[in-house]
Amino acid sequence: MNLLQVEDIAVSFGGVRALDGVGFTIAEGLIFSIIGPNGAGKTTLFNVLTGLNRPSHGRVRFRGSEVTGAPPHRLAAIGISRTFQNLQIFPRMTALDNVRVGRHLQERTGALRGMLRPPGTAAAEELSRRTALELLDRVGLANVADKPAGGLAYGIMKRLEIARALASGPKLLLLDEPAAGCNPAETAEIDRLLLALKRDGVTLALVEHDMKLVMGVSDRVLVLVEGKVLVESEPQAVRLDSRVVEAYLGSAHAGGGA
Amino acid sequence: MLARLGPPAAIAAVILLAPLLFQSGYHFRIGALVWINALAVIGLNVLMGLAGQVSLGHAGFFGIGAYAAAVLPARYGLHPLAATAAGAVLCAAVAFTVGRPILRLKGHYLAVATLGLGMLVAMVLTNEVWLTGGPDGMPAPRPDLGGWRISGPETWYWISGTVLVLGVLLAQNLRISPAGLALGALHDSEVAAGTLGVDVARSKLVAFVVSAVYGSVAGSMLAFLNGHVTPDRAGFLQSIEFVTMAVLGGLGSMIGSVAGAAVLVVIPQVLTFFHEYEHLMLGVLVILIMVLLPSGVVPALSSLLARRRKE
Amino acid sequence: MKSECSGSNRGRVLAWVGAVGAVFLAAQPASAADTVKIGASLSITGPASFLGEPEEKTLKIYVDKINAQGGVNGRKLELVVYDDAGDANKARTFATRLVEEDKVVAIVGGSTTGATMAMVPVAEDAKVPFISLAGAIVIVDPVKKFVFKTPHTDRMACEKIFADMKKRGLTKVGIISGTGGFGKSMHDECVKVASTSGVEIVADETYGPKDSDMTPQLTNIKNKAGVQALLNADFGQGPAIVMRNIKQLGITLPVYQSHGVASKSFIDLAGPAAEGVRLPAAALLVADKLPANDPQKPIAVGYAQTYEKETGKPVSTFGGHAYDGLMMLVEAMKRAGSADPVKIRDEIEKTKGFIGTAGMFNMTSTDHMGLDLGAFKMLQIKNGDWTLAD
Amino acid sequence: MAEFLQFTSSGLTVGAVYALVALGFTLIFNASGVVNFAQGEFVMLGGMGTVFAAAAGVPLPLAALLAVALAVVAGLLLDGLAIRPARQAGPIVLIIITIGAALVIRGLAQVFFDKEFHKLPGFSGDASIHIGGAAVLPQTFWVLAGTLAIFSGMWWFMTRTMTGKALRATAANRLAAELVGIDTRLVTTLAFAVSAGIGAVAGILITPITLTNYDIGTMLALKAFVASVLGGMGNPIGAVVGGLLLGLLEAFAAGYLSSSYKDAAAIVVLLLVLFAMPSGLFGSKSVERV
Repeated sequence: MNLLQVEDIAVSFGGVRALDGVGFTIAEGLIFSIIGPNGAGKTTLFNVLTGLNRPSHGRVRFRGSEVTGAPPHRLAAIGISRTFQNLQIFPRMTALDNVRVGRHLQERTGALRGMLRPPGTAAAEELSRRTALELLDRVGLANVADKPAGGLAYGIMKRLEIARALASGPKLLLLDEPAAGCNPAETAEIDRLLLALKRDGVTLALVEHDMKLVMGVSDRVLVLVEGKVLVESEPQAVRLDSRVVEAYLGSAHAGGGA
Repeated sequence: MLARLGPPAAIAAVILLAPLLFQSGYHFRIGALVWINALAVIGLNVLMGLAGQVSLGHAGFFGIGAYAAAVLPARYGLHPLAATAAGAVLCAAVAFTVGRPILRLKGHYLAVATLGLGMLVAMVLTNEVWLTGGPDGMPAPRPDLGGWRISGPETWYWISGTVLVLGVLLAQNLRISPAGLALGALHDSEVAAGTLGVDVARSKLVAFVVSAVYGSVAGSMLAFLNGHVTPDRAGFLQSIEFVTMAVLGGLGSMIGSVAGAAVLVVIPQVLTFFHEYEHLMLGVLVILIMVLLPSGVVPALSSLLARRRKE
Repeated sequence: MKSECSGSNRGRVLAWVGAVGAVFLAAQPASAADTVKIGASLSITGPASFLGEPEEKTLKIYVDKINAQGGVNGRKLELVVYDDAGDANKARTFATRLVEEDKVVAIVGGSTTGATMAMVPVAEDAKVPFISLAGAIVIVDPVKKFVFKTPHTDRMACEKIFADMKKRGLTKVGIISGTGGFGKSMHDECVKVASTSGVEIVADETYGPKDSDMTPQLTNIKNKAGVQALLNADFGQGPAIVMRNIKQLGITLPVYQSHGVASKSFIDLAGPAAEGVRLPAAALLVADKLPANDPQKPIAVGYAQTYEKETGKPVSTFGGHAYDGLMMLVEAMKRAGSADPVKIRDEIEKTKGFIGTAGMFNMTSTDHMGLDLGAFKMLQIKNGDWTLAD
Repeated sequence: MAEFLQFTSSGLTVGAVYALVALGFTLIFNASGVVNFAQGEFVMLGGMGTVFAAAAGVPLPLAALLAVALAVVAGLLLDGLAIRPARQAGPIVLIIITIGAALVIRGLAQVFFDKEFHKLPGFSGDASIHIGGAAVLPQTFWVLAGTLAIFSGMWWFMTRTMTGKALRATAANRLAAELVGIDTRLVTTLAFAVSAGIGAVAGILITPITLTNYDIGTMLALKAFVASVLGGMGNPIGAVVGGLLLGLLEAFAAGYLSSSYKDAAAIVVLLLVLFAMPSGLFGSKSVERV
């Protein structure tokens, strides 16, 4: 079943066409990667899918229902969550609390209820803490649970953001350059994590520059150049496609083939 | 558990112990003024410290609360305590309706919008003489509870102290609740909070309404303590004093709000020894505290003590 | 038990902050043993500072003078003064401090009506006589047992102004008033008094206390058909700017001001624009021009000379109110022969024929001001100085 | 018609006062991100300093220079003693520091000057000029000319001189500016000094209209802050347009609506503008990079 249908999406910032006629579908349970040179519009596309940018044209359908232009929190409620290219963790909170915010949709978040703490509040809190700790453990960060997130190492913050996004129980998780700035060991760790998530039935969409990672885990790859879809197919086919090499490395190398 | 109940317990302890040092009704009045200001500042702290939304119009709600406590009993025969509740409901309604458009603004623009809101309230209280008695203010009733006439600084010291401890407890509960976590999240990154399912606009509005109710109840108590209300309690100088108290004490720290209120209520009483140099000394003190303890009196001292204990 | 949680940390911090508070409580005002304390909460700074400052200077000068002559009933007076900056809440706190902490036997003076009304409950509860230096009639109407006032009420000023206008055939008046306490109260009283004294208010404009240009409002009044005279009810820098705007707009209507500007600094500020302005005020400002047989002359001249010698600043009626309040209090204390506040209050209420800078005071149990309309003189500004209007 | 012209002239007079003070805000905000609530005190120092120097027998032009120098010294002290030591503090803490500084300057002024109101003679007399039925004080033109001169001077300084560009670079990104060798501390100090000077000049120009007293700074700083936010924080054009607009709003509200709610009308319009344009009329729309 197609989890996400994107039809003819266009976004322009003051005359500049960031995205133009972008269309594709993401099937449930697969890892869908989006690659392309810098400035191709990858992050803008993620912003459209998560409600941060309103498309000037086109439609987005998620599990069959129309969601174009819906605000981020409503998209999160129906199961779309993401991480960010430049980290957006909550630095003043502990790692555990960061993940607990991820559970916002599963918890009773009335302010009055929070202030009056009716019976059962402590139990709910304990459940929330335990679940969050499990998620931290899943990304190997149980040991930093009580440390302020702002003080953690960059690689650890990256994984914390993934754990936090997972906490909202997404059906589709959009990861914006999860391996950026990571050393090979950390990238391998993320590689294992992505495959584990896939096994758990979470559909993933990836924006990534690390070709080794992309070709390794992806079921489908879409190449975005200057806001337009160049090609979308199996990883192997994309790798051999001359247009892709040309787009990345310039025409001089295209003739020689990979 | 202790992190949640620590502040209310600590403040309750000070409220109980301080009177041992008091020698006259004047000291009780100063104590009551500190607790009343602290309650308003705790509300502002929920909005500024927790949710990160600046407000230079907090005294507007303080003024509405004070005048509700004075006008409703006088004109409509409402019991003073019912008038206090009505004032809080009125402030919540005003905050709810005005909050939605205002809270779309950020930083200095939000500051000026809230400043304007506070000044509008002060203007209405000054000009609607038929209702509020005009710039010279009007008397406020002395509430009675089943025959017991509540008046006198000592009585109001204990009442305002009790309400403050309750206010701190509720604020602490909010802070560690899912709703409080959501507020802390949107303070750090509205974008990220949104993608995790937090309705950012609604959460900010909730924080604004909560801060308005705290301001209103504090205003009503001041009206009963003084027996008289004047429009300058809603003016921008009072708003700026609340913000100064919140920042001096330490944004985000409940005990900080109480400490900030204590500094700006007690110190000027001490500075009267300097007569005409009074304002100069207060200004120097504000600068010194902010330069030496930029995170605020309480957070800075806490980390200082914590660091010394580690060595 | 070494606990990492921040709870006990905060407890220790609270104790530290509490200690600072304790230092404040311990530092009591040092005072000589056998002096009689008189308290004052005045607006020495803030928007009403030109009221509070001359009041404070007058009280200090004359308390020292009285002590130099042996004090009252053989005991020296001690003056305890606080600056409430015109803030009603601060005035209320200082009133409580004067009564409960400094244990004063009497209080002289809230400078503004707002501050005074906030102090009234304290004086009434503590049964300490309180002589206010503010203008509004609400201070003594309804009469409060322990509360008196020395300045003329704004109602009397309106009556005096409208009487003078009627005499000159000016019956259609445009009023422009400040939205501060004094301006609004005087405006309301004048509207009430106008209906009974045959004068019609044809225009009613207001401006903010700190505004710097009132030409729009004055233009509206100028264009009002049939307006014959202009009344400006306010104190502070507002009236000076109104006068300059009137000259700027070339308005030639006769202008009346309130007793709120009865000081030389108004003439200096308004400059040539003030020429010909009339306003009701105490005879103090024309002390030297009073006829020799006027009983008020020696008092007014005496105070004017002392004040100007000691401060180097021109005399104002605001300082005069403080002089009247202090002297009436001292006379009452002498008559009471004791420092008991209630006895002093009774004597103040019995004040008869007391000559002050504002006129002759005759207090009664129903009139806690004791001035009649005669105490007001109608003054006119001629070439930069006060003169008695004909 | 004469009425309209009179209201417009009153609006422009008051508006020019707000614009002139708002320009002072803009410079410090641009260089250090600090909203300087002591800006009104620099204006006060300009007016009161000139009055007291003149009273001591110094000829008026020299008295004005002394007053400007006094304000510049105050600006340098504010930067050196308060803003620089609290360098790493957040913007809200810096605002509180400027509020403390305003208290200090006012506290000193009330002791070393006095608490009376004072005036300065109009630079070209106080006789009003009649234009199409509206009577205008000559001083208004001095204030408008002053605003124009300072605005163009600031615009030239910010766009045509290296120091000006260094100032804008410091405002945009302090770290990056330091990396390219800009002495950001010097730039900030310069901004405080120049801003204080502008404030003093404003004080001297407006005193013949608004009179002056030790306490006049507070309300002026407030109205100028509203004006500069209305026009778009940190933008000199915004400060001038915002100031003039606020002045005109107040004058027309006083003239045509009810004068007791003239300030309320100005605030309602301010709120409407901000709701429609969340970063002011000319404010830079900041797009959040995610």
